[in-house]
Amino acid sequence: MSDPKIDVRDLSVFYGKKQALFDVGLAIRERRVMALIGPSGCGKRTFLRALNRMHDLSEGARVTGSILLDGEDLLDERVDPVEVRRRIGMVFQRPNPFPKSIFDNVAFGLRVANLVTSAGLSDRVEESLRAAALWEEVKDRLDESAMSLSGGQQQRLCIARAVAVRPEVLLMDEPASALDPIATEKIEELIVELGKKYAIVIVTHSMSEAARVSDHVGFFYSGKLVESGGTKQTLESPKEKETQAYLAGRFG
Amino acid sequence: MKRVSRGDWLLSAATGAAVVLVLGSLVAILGAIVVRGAPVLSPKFVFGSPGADPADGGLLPVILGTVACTLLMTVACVPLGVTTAVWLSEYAPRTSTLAGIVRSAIRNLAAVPSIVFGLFGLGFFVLFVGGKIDSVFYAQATGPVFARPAILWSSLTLALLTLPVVVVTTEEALRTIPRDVREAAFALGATRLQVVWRVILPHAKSGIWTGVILAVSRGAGEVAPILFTGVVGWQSRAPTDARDGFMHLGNHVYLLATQAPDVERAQPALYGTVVLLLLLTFSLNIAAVILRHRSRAGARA
Amino acid sequence: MVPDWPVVLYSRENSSGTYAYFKEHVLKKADFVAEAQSLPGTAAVMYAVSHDRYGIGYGGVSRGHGVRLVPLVSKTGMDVLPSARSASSGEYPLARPLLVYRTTERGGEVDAFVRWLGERPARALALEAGFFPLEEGT
Amino acid sequence: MTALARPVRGKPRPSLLGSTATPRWERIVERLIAAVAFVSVAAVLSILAFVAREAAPLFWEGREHLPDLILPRQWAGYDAPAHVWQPVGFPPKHDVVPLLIGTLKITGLAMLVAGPIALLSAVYIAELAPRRVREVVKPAIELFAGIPSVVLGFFSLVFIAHFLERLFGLTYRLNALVAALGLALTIIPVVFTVSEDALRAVPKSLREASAALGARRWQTTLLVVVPAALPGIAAAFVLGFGRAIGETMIVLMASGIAPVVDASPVSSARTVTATIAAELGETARGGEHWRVLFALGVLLFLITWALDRMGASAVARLRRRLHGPEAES
Repeated sequence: MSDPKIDVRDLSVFYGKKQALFDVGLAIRERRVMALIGPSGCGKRTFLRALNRMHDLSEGARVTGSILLDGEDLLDERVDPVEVRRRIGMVFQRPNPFPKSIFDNVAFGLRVANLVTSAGLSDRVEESLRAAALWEEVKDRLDESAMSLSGGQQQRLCIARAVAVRPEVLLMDEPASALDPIATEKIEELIVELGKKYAIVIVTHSMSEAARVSDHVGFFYSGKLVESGGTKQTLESPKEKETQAYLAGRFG
Repeated sequence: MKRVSRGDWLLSAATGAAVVLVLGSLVAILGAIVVRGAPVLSPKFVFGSPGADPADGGLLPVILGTVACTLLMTVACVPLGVTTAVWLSEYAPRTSTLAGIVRSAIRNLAAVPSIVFGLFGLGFFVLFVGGKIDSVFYAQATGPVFARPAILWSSLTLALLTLPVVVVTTEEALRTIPRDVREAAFALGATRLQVVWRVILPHAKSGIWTGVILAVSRGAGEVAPILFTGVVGWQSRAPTDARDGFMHLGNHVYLLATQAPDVERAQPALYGTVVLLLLLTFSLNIAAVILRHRSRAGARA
Repeated sequence: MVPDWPVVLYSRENSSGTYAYFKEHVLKKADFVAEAQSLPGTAAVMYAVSHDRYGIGYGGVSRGHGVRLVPLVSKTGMDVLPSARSASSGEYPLARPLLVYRTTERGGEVDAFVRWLGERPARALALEAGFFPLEEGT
Repeated sequence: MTALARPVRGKPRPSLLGSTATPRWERIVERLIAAVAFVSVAAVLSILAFVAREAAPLFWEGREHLPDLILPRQWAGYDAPAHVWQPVGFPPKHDVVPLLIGTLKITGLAMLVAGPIALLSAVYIAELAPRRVREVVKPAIELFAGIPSVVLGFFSLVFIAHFLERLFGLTYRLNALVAALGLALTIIPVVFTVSEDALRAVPKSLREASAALGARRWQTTLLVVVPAALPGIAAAFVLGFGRAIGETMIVLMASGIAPVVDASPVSSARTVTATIAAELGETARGGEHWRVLFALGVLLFLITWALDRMGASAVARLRRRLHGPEAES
């Protein structure tokens, strides 16, 4: 197997004096979907947010260990977190489009990074909207406010926005949890599709979703990574007893 | 029929009466003034040039002076205030000592009496800053050039007075922006400045406008800070230079009410001027209230 | 029959020249009582006195449009009204000249202005504004 | 394995360490933003410094006059030692006590009028009013704050003075009470807004608990909600008091500005602010009178600063009281 895209070693996260994540090690591979599961408060979201240095934005948060992106530690204090976030995109739990037009939402990341000329901009916007399976629905109303879209469309717009800068890794924080079943299905199809191109890390509270979209899973419990492995094998025959108990629905 | 306890009735009656009293006096004040002042507002009275007697009206230079002073003040205070609010809300750690110092300075600034701003404007801007400019650049001049009361100094004094209004309103507007929006922008690889410029400020636009309008309204109505820093009682024209003295509606009300050559004859002009001043500040306030209401409703939606 | 009632004094603000003059020449350098109301202008004094049955005040005659002037008793025992003649002759006891100070050297525009002040058009303007102009040649 | 492992569109990605997404000028702009934020700090400090600068020589130039600023003295022409403010006189008399008395008298009266009215209104709006009424009345009361004080001064001078004269037949048409009523109009919105906020900050659970125990509405309001909000209400009064002390134009126009030393609410009064506004314009720079006026400015600054601190700490106390010691300040 090739080197992992992201190699996390001994990752611990503290909020003030409280430790939220304990010495987590996990490898995330190119063109694979990794699902993070576990009961609420288990640290899976904390882990996800460490990957693109979102903790830099919260006061009192401290991260130790290392996260190697293609062999380089992105936690190194000399690394500009902005650069990290341009390479590692993120989609949030609740759709959070900017109160701007559909076009401007998708173009945002390109504009702030000054990535393409204005001539190339509309091509990239179209490409990204197609990649998010939204193009056909919005191609005639790109100038309308993103707020006019339905919840599911907004979330696909956020995905289009995230892939527009052609990130190397895509992080998704329960991207379908705020949506209705039909929109959820569309998002899940999209994740599978995108998983062919990107390394994707997705936090989910739904075992069935993890089973449908992911290649690997990591099970978190009380701030620790309890076990990880291939999705099918881990979900069907977990090794650890916490995982077994969780999957049996005894807590969560 | 529902039985209302006597205590409940008494409480409602007492508190309701207080509200009626307050609103009643608001209506009474505005009514008494507008009824007498509104008929005076002819185009000649408002936009004419003044004659020998202020009682004849001709408020154009007074209005121009007020507008010029207020505009200068706004130009000085809004960038300062918005930047301060942005620093407090987007840059400074919420619990940092430095932010605490700035916050308490803003509070103090808001509490300083307006007449003390007048003393400060005279002591600092006119005498100190103006004096320094004169001694460096106008050493040959026979009289003071910058070291005398002028519209520039009045505007800067007012800018500091209204600074807290802009800071507080803007910060409040920034605080209503959901965390999601900031995180989305950061996650897309925007730098902090890009987040502020492209997301936060556009998002807070109506809140910032509310602050600007409130500041303008406050600044336009203050008299005490300009008494010694630039306002003049009577001149025939509007200021054309930042170093000129200027006439001001608020000061004009004060003068007409207390120093008109012929009090009885000046009454109509006085009411007319008061209505103009109220029109200026009050309409701005109503606009701010509506805008604020809308932006709050927008933040909830 | 007027009941016993305190007389209300209306004075000018202590930043005015009229105040200082009155204090020096009428009160002979004594203080006003603390209760004297300080008003910012002669007009305000007139307004206040006209609305107060028991009020008394003083002010510059130039601002005295539409009021009846009260004669004062001069040194010679005559009732004297303020006028151009009684003021410049010194007969009216409370006349005071309006002085023009200059901060610049002699010559130039300022000289011309000061000369102009003594001429006929300026005197006409002064009269119009309610002041008593200088006698010709003074 | 190298940092260039994955070529993107033919272009190699530069190393994370080597690339700076945030340009250097942005760091400079950040510094500037922080610097601008401190303008307010500089402003507060220089207000104190530059007002004090004009006042300070008082303490080494005319030291023998210092006791006269606050102590009664036997002046020629007076029957007994007295507090006299006659800064243009022979000799000038700069006793500030009459001004402090005037200030306290007028602000005290104004608080006496404005405080209860504002508090009752706040109780009505926060506790009793239907939502639709609140949404109209609250901004309407706040609009009061938008009336320039010179307009309220004019209103007091003409209407309130006339009204009181008709009602009571007062000796002094312009007096402390007239100014205080005008002043009350400016502090009502302050006291109202802050008290209303404090009342509304009281958690709903307290009201429900009280109701569940069988308390009537008035009992809940007066015995539970108002006491819980008390520190906030105290802050409202302190802030209103600070505002009243600093107000200038109303007292300048409506108080009769006479430096009287007595306790009557209907005699004229001269406040610190009105004194500065009325006298500074024609005062020679650097003279003793000038310095005393600036010293009064310093005094005003310090008083309002102290009141504001008191108000702020009362609000913080309210927050701790309602939300426990963990509450963010």
